[in-house]
Amino acid sequence: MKNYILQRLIISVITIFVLATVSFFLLRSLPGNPFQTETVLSVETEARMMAYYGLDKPLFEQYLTYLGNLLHGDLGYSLKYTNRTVNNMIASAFPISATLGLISLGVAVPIGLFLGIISARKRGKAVDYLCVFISVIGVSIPSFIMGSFLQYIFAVKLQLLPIAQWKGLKFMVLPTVALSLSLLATLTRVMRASMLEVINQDYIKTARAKGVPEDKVVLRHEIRNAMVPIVTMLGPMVASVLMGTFVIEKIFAIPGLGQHFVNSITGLDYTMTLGLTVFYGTFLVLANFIVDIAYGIIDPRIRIEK
Amino acid sequence: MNKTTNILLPNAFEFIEDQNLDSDLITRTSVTFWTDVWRRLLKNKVAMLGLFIIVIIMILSIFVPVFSEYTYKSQDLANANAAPSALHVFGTDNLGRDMWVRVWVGARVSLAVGIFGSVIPSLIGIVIGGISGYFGGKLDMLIMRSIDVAMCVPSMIYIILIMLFIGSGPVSIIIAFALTGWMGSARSVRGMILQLKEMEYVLASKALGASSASLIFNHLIPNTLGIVVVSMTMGIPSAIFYEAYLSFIGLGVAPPIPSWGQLSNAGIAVFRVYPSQLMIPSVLISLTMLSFNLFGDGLRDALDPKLRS
Amino acid sequence: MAKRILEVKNMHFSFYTYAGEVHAVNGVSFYVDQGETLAIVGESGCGKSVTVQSIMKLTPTPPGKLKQGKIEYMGEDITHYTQKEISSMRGKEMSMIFQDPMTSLNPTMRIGHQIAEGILSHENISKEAAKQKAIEMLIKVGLPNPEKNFMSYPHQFSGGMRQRVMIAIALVCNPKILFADEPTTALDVTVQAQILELMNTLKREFKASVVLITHDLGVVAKTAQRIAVMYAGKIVETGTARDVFYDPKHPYTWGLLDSVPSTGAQSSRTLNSIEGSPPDLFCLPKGCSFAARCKYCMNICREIAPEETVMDNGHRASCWLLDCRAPSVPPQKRVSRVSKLDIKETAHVG
Amino acid sequence: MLDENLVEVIGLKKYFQVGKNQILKAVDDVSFSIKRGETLGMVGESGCGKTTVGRTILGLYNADGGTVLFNGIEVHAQKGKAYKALTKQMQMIFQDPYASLNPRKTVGAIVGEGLDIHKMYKTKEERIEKIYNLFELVGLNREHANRFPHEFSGGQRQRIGIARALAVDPKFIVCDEAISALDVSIQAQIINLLMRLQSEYGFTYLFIAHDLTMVRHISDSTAVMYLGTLVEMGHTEAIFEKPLHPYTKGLLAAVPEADPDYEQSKPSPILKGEVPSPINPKPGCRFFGRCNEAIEICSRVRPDLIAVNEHHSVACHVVNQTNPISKSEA
Amino acid sequence: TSSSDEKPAVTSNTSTNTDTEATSEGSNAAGSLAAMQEFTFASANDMMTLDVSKMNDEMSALIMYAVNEPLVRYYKGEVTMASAESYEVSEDGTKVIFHLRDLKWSDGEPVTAGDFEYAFKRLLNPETGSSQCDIFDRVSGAIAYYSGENADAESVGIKATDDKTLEMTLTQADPFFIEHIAEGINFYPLRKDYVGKYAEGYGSGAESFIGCGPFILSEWVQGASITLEKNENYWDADKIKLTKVTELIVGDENTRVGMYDLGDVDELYSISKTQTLNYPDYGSKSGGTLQHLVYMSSEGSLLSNKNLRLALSHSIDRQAIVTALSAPGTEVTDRMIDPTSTLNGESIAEKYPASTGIPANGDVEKAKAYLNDALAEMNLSSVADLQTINYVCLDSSSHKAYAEALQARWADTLGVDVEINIMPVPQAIGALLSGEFDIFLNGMGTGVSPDTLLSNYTFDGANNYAKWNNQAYSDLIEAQFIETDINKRLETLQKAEQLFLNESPVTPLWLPGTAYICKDYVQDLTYGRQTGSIEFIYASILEH
Ligand SMILES: Nc1ncnc2c1ncn2[C@@H]1O[C@H](COP(=O)(O)OP(=O)(O)OP(=O)(O)O)[C@@H](O)[C@H]1O
Ligand SMILES: Nc1ncnc2c1ncn2[C@@H]1O[C@H](COP(=O)(O)OP(=O)(O)OP(=O)(O)O)[C@@H](O)[C@H]1O
Ligand SMILES: [Mg+2]
Ligand SMILES: [Mg+2]
Repeated sequence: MKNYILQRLIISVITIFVLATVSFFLLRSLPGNPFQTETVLSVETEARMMAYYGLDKPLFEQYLTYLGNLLHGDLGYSLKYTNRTVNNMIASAFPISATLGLISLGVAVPIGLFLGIISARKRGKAVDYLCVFISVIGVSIPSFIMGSFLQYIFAVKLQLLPIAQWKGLKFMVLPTVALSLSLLATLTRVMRASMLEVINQDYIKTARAKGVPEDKVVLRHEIRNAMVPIVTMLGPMVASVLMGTFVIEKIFAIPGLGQHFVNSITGLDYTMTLGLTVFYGTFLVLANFIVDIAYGIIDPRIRIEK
Repeated sequence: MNKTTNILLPNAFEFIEDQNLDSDLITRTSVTFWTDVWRRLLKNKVAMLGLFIIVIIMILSIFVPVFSEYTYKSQDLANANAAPSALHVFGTDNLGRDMWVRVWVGARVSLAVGIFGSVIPSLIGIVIGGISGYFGGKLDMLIMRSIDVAMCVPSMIYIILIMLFIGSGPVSIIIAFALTGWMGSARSVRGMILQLKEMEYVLASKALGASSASLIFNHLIPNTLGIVVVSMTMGIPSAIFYEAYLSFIGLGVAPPIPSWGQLSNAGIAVFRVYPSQLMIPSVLISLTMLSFNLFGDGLRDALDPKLRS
Repeated sequence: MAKRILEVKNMHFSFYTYAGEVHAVNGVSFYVDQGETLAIVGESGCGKSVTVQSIMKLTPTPPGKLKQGKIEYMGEDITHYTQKEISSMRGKEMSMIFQDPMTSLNPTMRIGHQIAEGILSHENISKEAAKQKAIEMLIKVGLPNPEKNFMSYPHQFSGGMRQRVMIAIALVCNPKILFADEPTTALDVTVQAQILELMNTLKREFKASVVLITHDLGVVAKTAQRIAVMYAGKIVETGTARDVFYDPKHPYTWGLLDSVPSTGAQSSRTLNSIEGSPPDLFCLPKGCSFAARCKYCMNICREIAPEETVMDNGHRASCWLLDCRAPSVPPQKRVSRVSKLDIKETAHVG
Repeated sequence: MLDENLVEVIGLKKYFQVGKNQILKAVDDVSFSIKRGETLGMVGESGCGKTTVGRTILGLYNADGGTVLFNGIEVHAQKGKAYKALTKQMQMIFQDPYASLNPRKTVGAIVGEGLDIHKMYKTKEERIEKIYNLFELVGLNREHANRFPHEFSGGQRQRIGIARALAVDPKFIVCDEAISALDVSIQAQIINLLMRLQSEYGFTYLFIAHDLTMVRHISDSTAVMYLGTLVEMGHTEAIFEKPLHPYTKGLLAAVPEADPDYEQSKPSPILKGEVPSPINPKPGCRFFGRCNEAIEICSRVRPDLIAVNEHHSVACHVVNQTNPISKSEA
Repeated sequence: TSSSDEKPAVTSNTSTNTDTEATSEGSNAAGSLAAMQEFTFASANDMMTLDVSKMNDEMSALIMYAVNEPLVRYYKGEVTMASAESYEVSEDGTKVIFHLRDLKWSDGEPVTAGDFEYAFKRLLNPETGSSQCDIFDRVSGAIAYYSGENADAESVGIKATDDKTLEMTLTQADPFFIEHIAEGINFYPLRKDYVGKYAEGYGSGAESFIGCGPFILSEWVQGASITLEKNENYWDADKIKLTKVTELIVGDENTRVGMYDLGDVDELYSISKTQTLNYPDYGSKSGGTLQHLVYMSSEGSLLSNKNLRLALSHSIDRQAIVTALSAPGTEVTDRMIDPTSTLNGESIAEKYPASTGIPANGDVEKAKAYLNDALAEMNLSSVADLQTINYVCLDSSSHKAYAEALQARWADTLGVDVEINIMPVPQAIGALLSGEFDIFLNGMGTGVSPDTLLSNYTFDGANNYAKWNNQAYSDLIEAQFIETDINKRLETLQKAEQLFLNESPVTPLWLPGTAYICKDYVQDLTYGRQTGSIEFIYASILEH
């Protein structure tokens, strides 16, 4: 196990290195440059700016510089947010996104799994259809509509909750609901499907035959065996939710990381994009690593060969 | 001892000499798998309702644009943002185009995009995930790490590159979906395959000389379909909205062709003033999704031999 | 007379599939007294497993449905018990060894925990004590290295080892009645002997009853007091072990007993068997279900299902041959066993 | 000589890695051969590695040592097409009729798979006809072909597994407890079937079973396994009439007879002692812990399989000591 | 039609509200001031930086306007004295001397002319990497310095002759120079010690910034909010009523409007046309930017045919599009200079008229005639043979709506087939710069000098987006640039403009407007000419 973890860590580092490289060259192969904005700069100014940021050097040289900095954990200066380092921006925005993400996951995962379980166990009954309905609403009404709608009802009309901003517990309610609804929807459906695969297995019968109460049958036998698809999903889901959600952050005026993911790439803020990609990549690789380990814990039959 | 025996033939208690040992005569008629699936589906009222709604939507999307007096692009700027009325059943948009026609033209786009946009990446994912999970070892590690990388590289980059090399249009949209959407299903299929490949029936087929491809595609993947189908149906709305995003940055269907995603996007900006412009596409998307899910569930149940009830 | 633990009266159980109704059990009646072993033998697919599973309400409903019949446990009808009520009885009052050890163990749970879980569900003891008990049980069923195996997962075990785990799970709470669905099929005879001994001990110590489903007539002979022979969802013959072995009345029983290879030297290269295959449970023939394969089939057999004929000593069989009007058939008495002296002589192990 | 033996297993080893530094020696240095058209019965403790032997012979598991020759071809050296060609000749009937059938395939498709893989038909009709014939051959109705495995009882499933193996017209079949889930009359049917096929087509079997009477009935020779090793091997009659190894003796004594009077009167001969673990086995005879004839050397040295006479060999120090012929041969 | 009478409010408001007027129409000047002088407003984007040398976005400019004191500032459309108490211009117009008043940084240090000199030279220093260098193009030696030809900062014509006097030397007289400084967003002083202390990180957070304006930046939660507090050290502190100003960064318009409804914010700037329907008392303004269609006119390209360009230009119904789509305040225009720019109080636009001659509703007949001419010149028998025209469009919903409206109009009136290619900003601008388009809707600041836009289109000019090369035009532009007499200069420019409009490499469309809503208890809130500038420094809150 120790060897395996060590080996995986090395592979993870290589993966991130590959990611950084691939992203760097792909990103730089895009037409346009960060200084081509709606307020069009003169051609001379643009050239001067490119030179100032070293973007006129041979690409490979830039790549080496970038890698060198990356090794020191230095993601460089943003090309758009003048004088701000990418490290600094991530450091200030990430905790917010992560908080929102974790709370939403904390809400969505238990509820989603619960609904999925109920739905599978009451297959074809009214409860099942209700769960289907909830999850369909959850996926087919995207968060930008759901968010605005929630705001309109609960903040503007009923005035129960604050409409936006990130200033305390009360402010977290609506964005959490909006975000978790979409997470919950998929979780519910996948859990339902996965549970349906499990509840007819013979070993469930065995558990019942032992006299294990129904709730424990569900808890100890069914859920665990239905977890593989869920865990697979959760890895990337956790990683991406922690990185923030552009739409939710925009609607609820939350200064998270999500906006940067979108804005930096549409604006070709090279350093910011690469920094975020590498940061996200680290999380994702880690999350998938944990998933792979979790597979083995959930289902000992699964062997991840070396 | 038994009354009924009295009414029997006199030779009731004679042995039947040429006893035919074949009991085939008394067995039921055989039903093929697909007839059986179809019968089960037909009995599932909820699934049929779903199918019915999908069919209605498809019919409307085919015929409304053909028989309407407006086209999806004819503008009447003076009559922009009209409320639903007899003249314009769903009202008009900000350029005075008839929403009723646009909604149904949009349905064509969105249904196609939704279905292809979730099916094609899933198929790719299934194949890759299947291979990865089945062969395991180094190949698996390589594929999984590549997926990690592919998941992290911002999809905008692919999209702009596609735009650059292929230009916008349906092919590009499909490629964009394919490039950006396969990783999730690859991962989940791979996860399930890791579990399934330890099954003895896999060994049994191996013993028959089945090739790896046949094992993956005939034995392992069908056993993952329950979940894959669910995530495919769940992928439809995201595909619909992803199309809207793509068209916003230039890769989607070329303006002025509408799509439900684009209509919702436009609708949300004005929903406080013209709620119908948001409600109509949203309700349609939700309704379609609900139908797809109900139908998908029914289909899944009908296909699952264990749930033959 | 011994106390009647379980009585099943005229049980009908069907699976409703889209292809039609599968009449898995068609009017089965039997009883089990305290401390006795009832063996159910019969064609595979004749509904033995469904019968015992539906007693414990373990058959999936839907698609399954108990259409008719009474199940009396200690004189009380448990047909209408809720899942919850039944659940508290399972494992403690009645427990089950499943036929298939490969799929009947939870692949994601440690062996030991699967055993201890049963104890913890019924007895108010600490986890540690439950573990101890589980380990004891593992030793009892003859698994080596119990401490280590406690922490193993099912996939690490061979078929026989898993079967022993299944047995351990079933026996750990000393149930009053044990349904053993082919418990030793996957085991070699020495272990089989151990297990049967274990079941015997349970019977003796706790006055438990056993319903044993098996294909191995040797095992039946060794352990059963009474035997029920099933065919196509019905019990066609039932009686004491001696009656059924030495004086079988039903042609199907004859066929079964005939099929056992003689244990002596390899005499003939072909074994006797019952030709043909059992009827489709979707649409049972209107007469006797065995008629189509019966060597002694009469015209009436094809038309009317035979009623049960009760003979002395509680020996019952359903066959028109027992009707007074039927032509007599030479008695199919099982020839008593050939001498086994040489084996007896060498059997000085243990 | 080589021609006579269809299957030759030489020093076969199969180890499983369980946990760190723990090696489970499921099959440890096993050698035997099966003659063309004959049946080798294999019996032994459950968990002793019978299934593993069978699977390793077919190349379903990689061997950790030793070779398997099929018809002179080294099985484990074959890859791709060559291996596929081998699979048409060697088949297996799986022990577990539940797990070995894909729950999502109709049993018709399961049986037909071999036909498809080896392209054994010209028309669709021919394929269907072949499948139906197979169903009838194993005593199932042709209408069953459209059903799914879970709709069958254990015995019915086992017959499907048999039909699947027979579908490709193999020369050699490993019957891994092929009949244990069946009722006696069908067991008889199947045994008759197997034996008929053997006499008609010259099939060769490795017949793994717990049912000693059936083994005795069907096998030409018999091998007794214990914890990954062969402890006794020889002509079936020799083994059954004159068992030498204490474990074989115990086995034979434990066979229950279909005779209640006899069975319920005879004392149950139960092998005492603990079954040792195949994980990191101790040196010495593997039966040591349970053997009541054991002598000092048994705990230290693992006995070799030594021929007692030309039809019979045994791995037991006690027997070998009392048998000077074998000693001198060794 | 029935629905047209539903929205009279839109049209009336668009025409009545004009720029730089106080919003609170119903506000009674009689109302007394509230105890709490706190003002909150929301905007869509955060500011990018507080480094005055590098700042180039309007959100930063908006805050900088309040937390720092430029030499002169615009207020209510007038140039007012700020840091400078007065200024004088030399006889020949090439020297501008600013006399600073006594003012202090918020920490009490005096502001000196050296702080300005340092700020301006830092901006020009190539080491700084500012994109704003060209604002000093008229200052002697600036171009040579920032482009690296001359590394000597002393050669730049910016000099603090003493603590209170800042002298700037121009290459030639420029009557718009003071306005240029007032409108510019980078003419602020800079504290050398702060820049030294925070180096590269200067201005990236509230703590690393110091100003001398009416307010102090007390908190900047990046991406969320900016809080300002009154600067008691401000030289004109008495006039500042507000004690606290908060800007909330709220990306979504529905949210902003909701916050306004709930009273979370007092003012919303730049709301969409649709949202204004719910707020009949909205205000609007226009100016500062001109949106125009750029036709790719280089030799060999499809639109190098002048008649085709004219056909397209004439067919457009600008008024209908503006009415249907544009934000209130948008005004159609037919020329390239800002109608509001003045010289000595006189409107330049009125004094030097020029026009495309196209009515606001378009002229379809003429368009068709031009099209026929074009087809004849191109040897095409019908319009169907014309290649599809490639319209490159920015990825914003308003640009997309315009594109679709234009596309439909051209198809309906001329039968011309236009394909819209939407692209993200950098790629679209890349296409614009490289000429990979036929039509591009561009919006550019009109600047204070009337030649700002026109001077781009000179022969081989790097920013000649249309790649339209006309020697006569280039000569005219060159001539007006070096002309020292302002009237002659403007006459020459007028000639150039008319030539330009006749040739139509570009079609001027409209000056986009901006709508705003403000609670009526906010008093004296004004809006600058440039988009995005809210002049709240003298605002106050009435009792409410
Ligand atoms: N879930 C189900 N759906 C439909 N039919 C079923 C189902 N389960 C069992 N059956 C059918 O019911 C009949 C009785 O099955 P059961 O498992 O009781 O047989 P059995 O007597 O235990 O056979 P064996 O000895 O082979 O295990 C079989 O014919 C089987 O096909
Ligand atoms: N995949 C595996 N991983 C680890 N150990 C295994 C694996 N397969 C089998 N074993 C172990 O190998 C040994 C031999 O197993 P095998 O299945 O060959 O026994 P068997 O003789 O067929 O027993 P049975 O008669 O019970 O089927 C057992 O101890 C088992 O636990
Ligand atoms: Mg059974
Ligand atoms: Mg085995």
